[in-house]
Amino acid sequence: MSLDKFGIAKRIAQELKDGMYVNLGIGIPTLVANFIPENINVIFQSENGILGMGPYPTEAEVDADLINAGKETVTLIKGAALFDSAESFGMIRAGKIDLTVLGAMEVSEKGDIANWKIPGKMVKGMGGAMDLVASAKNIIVAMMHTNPKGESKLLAQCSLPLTGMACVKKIVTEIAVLEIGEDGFILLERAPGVTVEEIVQKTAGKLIVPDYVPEMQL
Amino acid sequence: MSLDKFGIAKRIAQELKDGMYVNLGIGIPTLVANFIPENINVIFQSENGILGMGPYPTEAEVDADLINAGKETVTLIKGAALFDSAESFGMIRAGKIDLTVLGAMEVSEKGDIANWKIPGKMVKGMGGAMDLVASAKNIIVAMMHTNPKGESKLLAQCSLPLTGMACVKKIVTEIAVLEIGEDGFILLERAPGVTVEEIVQKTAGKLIVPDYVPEMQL
Amino acid sequence: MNKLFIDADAAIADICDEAILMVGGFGLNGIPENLIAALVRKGIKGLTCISNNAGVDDFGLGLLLQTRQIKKMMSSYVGENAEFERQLLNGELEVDLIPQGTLATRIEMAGMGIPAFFTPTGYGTEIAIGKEIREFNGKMHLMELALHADFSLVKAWKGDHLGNLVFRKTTRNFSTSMAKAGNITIAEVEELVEPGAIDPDEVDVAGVYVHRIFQGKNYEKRIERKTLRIQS
Amino acid sequence: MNKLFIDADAAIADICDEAILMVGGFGLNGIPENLIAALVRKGIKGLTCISNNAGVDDFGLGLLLQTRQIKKMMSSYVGENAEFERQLLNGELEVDLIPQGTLATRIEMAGMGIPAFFTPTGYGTEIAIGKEIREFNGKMHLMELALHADFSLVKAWKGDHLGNLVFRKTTRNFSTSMAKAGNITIAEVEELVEPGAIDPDEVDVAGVYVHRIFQGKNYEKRIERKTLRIQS
Repeated sequence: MSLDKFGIAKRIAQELKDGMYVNLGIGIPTLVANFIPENINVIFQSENGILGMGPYPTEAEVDADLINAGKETVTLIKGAALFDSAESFGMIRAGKIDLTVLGAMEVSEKGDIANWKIPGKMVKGMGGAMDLVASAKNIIVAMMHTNPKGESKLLAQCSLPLTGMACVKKIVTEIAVLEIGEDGFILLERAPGVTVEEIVQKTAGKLIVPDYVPEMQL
Repeated sequence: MSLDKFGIAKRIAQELKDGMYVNLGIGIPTLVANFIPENINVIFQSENGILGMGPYPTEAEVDADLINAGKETVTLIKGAALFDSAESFGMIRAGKIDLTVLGAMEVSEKGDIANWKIPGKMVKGMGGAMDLVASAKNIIVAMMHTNPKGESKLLAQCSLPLTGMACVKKIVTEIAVLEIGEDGFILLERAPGVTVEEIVQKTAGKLIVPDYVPEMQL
Repeated sequence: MNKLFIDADAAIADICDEAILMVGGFGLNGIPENLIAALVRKGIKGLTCISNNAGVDDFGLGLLLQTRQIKKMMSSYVGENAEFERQLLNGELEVDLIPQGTLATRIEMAGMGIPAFFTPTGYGTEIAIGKEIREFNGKMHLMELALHADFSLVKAWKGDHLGNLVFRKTTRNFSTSMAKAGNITIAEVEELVEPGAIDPDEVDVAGVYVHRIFQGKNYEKRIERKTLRIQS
Repeated sequence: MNKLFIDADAAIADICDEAILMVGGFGLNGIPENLIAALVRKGIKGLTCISNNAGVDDFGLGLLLQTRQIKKMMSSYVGENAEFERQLLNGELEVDLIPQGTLATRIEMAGMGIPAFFTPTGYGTEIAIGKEIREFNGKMHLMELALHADFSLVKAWKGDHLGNLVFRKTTRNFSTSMAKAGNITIAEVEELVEPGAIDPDEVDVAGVYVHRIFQGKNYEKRIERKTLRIQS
C-alpha cells in the first residue's frame, strides 16, 4: 500500500541523526518535524533567519514578528538564534546545514532537481531552493513518484528547467526510497505491500534493483 | 613659526563638518578629537568595531573589553554602536566614512601615500591603513614636512613601498596646508610666520604656489 | 546632524519617478508600512522595487502594484498576488527572479563595498546564463555583482536619533542588509528613542548607514499565514 | 548533541603539530586566554596562526612565540613584540602580512561560503602582486580568496550549551567571523549558561558554527595601553 504524505514524512524522519541542523521546505517536508525520533535532538533552520525553530504557536503565543520561510507563524525553542537573510544563506552556502528536505517536480538519475518553473505557466520564483540545493551537505527529496497524469517524476534527464545539478542524494516517495548512485537510481526500500514491479514500472530513469529490497519499517 | 603637533591637529579639526563620520589614525591624527569646533557634532569610528568613540576613560570607567584601534582604553558616546572587524571594514570599503586622517612617511604629488614599510627595517604591518586609504571619501595626511634628516616628505614620486595610490586629498604639515591638484601639490595656506620660500624649499614634488597664500587661522 | 523626519511623506519627498528602491521585509513580515503608504499617496511611477516578495493584493508592495506604480520587481518569490500575475502575463510588469540567497548576498555585498563575489548557487541552471563561471575548491561558481539602490526603505523595531536600528525576531530578514546598501536609507521605527537608550552592544544597523528616520504609526503587522498548534 | 567540554585541555586534545589555527582577538582584547595556555601546555609545534596581532612578549600569542610553537603568522600588524622581531629577523618565523580589512573579510567570506571576492584595498601596492586585478564601477579591485582554518579558537562573554555566543563591547573584533570560518570552532566563555538564558535576538554567533564550548577561568584581560582622561 502506498504511503500518504504523513508516511513519507515519517520515513524521512528516520534519516535524522542527533545534533543535525536541518532545513525543511514547504509541503510534505514541513511534516517531518512531527516525526522526530524520541531520543534525538535536531535543530531546524528557517532561511528567513531562524536557527531553533519550534512548533506552531498557540493563539496566545502568536507574534507577527516571528514567521518561518513559509510565512507561517512559529515559535522558538530554548537556545534559538535569530539573524538576517544574508547571514542565513551564508550559513547555508558554507555547508553548516547538515540536511535539506524539499519537494520536487522532477529528479534525474544524476541527482539533478527541477522544482521551480514550468515553461508556459506563471513562474513564482525559486525562493531559497537554488541556494539550498547548491550547498547543503545532504539533500533528500520528498515527492510523489508520478505526476497527476501518471507520468514518472524520476527521469533519465529532467525536462523542466533545473533548480540544481547533481545535488540530490536520496528520494522518498509514496512507494519507494531511492538513492542516487553512480549509474542511476538505486532502489533501497519499498513501501509496505508495494511490489518492486510497480516501482520499476513507475520509474522512467535508470533504476538499479538489488536482489533484496526490504520494506520500509515505519 | 612652524606648528607643533597640537597646531597641526587644530588646523585639521577645521576640516570637520557637522554630521561627519571620521576615522583618526594613531599619533597626531588622534589629537584632532581635542579640537572639534563647539558648534558641530562629528562621530568617530575606530576600525576595531566602534562607531561613536568617546574620550579616554576615567580610572573608574576603564573597561578591558573596550579599546580603540590603537589598543588604548576608550569610552563610548551616547548613541554609539559596536560591531565586528568585518562589518567595520565593510563600512569603510562602502565609503560610509567621510574622512580619514592619518600619518605618512611620504606623499607624492599624485596623492600616493607610503606609511607602512621601510625596506631593510623590521616591518610591523599595514594594519587597517591600506583599507582606509583605498576607500575613504576624503583622506587628509597629518605629518611633518621633512624627515629627521631634513629631506622633504612631499615628493614627485614615493620612494618607499606604497600604502595606496592617488588617494590623498589634503596634507597638513607644521608649515603648510596643501591639496593634491591635477598637476601637483597646491599650496593653500602657510603656518603663521612661515614664508612661501621655506615651503618651496622643503617641498621636493611639484608645488603650485598661487599669487596669494594666506596664513592659517588657528 | 539631523536625521529626524516628521513622517513618511516628509522622508520620501525627494523620491521621483523611475527610482530604484530596496524595500525591506520577508512576505509581510517587517515591511515598512508607513513608507509604502506614503509612496502610494505620492503616486510616483516607474519604480524598480528590489524586495524578496511582492506583498499580497491589498497589503505591502501589492498596494503599489494596484496603483501601477511599479515598473519592475527584483525578487526571489512573487506568489500570493493575483494582480501581480495579471500585470506580468499582460506584459505590464518586468520581473527579475533572483535566488533568495544570491539576492540577500548581493545586497549585503553592496553594504560591504564588495562589487563582485562568487557563489555556487544556480550553476547548471538558467540563472547561470551570461555569467562568468569559475571553479574554486573543485566546485563551480558564478560571479554575481553587488546590488545597490537609490533609496532603501526599511522598518525597524527601535531606532535612535543617530539612526541606530534594532530589530525584533525575524524582521531582520533583508532589512538589515538593505539598510546598508541604499545610497539614501530611510528607516521607520515602532519606537523612536534618544541616543543612549539603545545598548551599543544591541545595535543591528549602525547609524552611519541610516540617513533619515521617523516614528511610524498605526502598524497593522498583518500575518500572512496564521498557523496554530493543535492543542491536545 | 554534546558540545560541552570540561576545560581548554580537553577541548584542544586533537589539535596536532602543523595545524592551521585562527585565534580571535584584537591586540590583547578578547583573546582566548585559556585556549592559548592549553596550547602552550600541549606543546604542539609548527602552528600557523591567523590572528590580527601576535600578542605581547609575555601574553596572548606571545606565549606561543616564546615556546617556538608558531611556524607562521598571518596578521595585519605584529608590533609590540620583541621576541617576534627576533625570530622574524633570524628567519625562524614566517609572516604573511595582510591588510586588516582584507584579513577580516577573507575570514568572514569563509563563513559565508564565498570562495573569492573583489576589494579595492591594496591596488597599486605590493599586496597586489600576483593577484587578479579587475575594474568595477571605474575603480580597480583585487581578487582575494576566503580564508579557512582547521580550528578557530575564540573567546566570548557568554555562551550556551548549544554553542550560541554573545560578545561584549569591542571583543567581537575578528572573533565572530573566525567562529564561522573554522572547520572546528572552539569557544571559551566567561559565563556558560543553559539554552534559553540568552535572548535569541542577542546572539552574535549562532550555535551552528560552534562545535565545542567550555567555561574559561582566571581571566586576566590584560590591558595593552591603559589610557586615562585627564580630569580637570
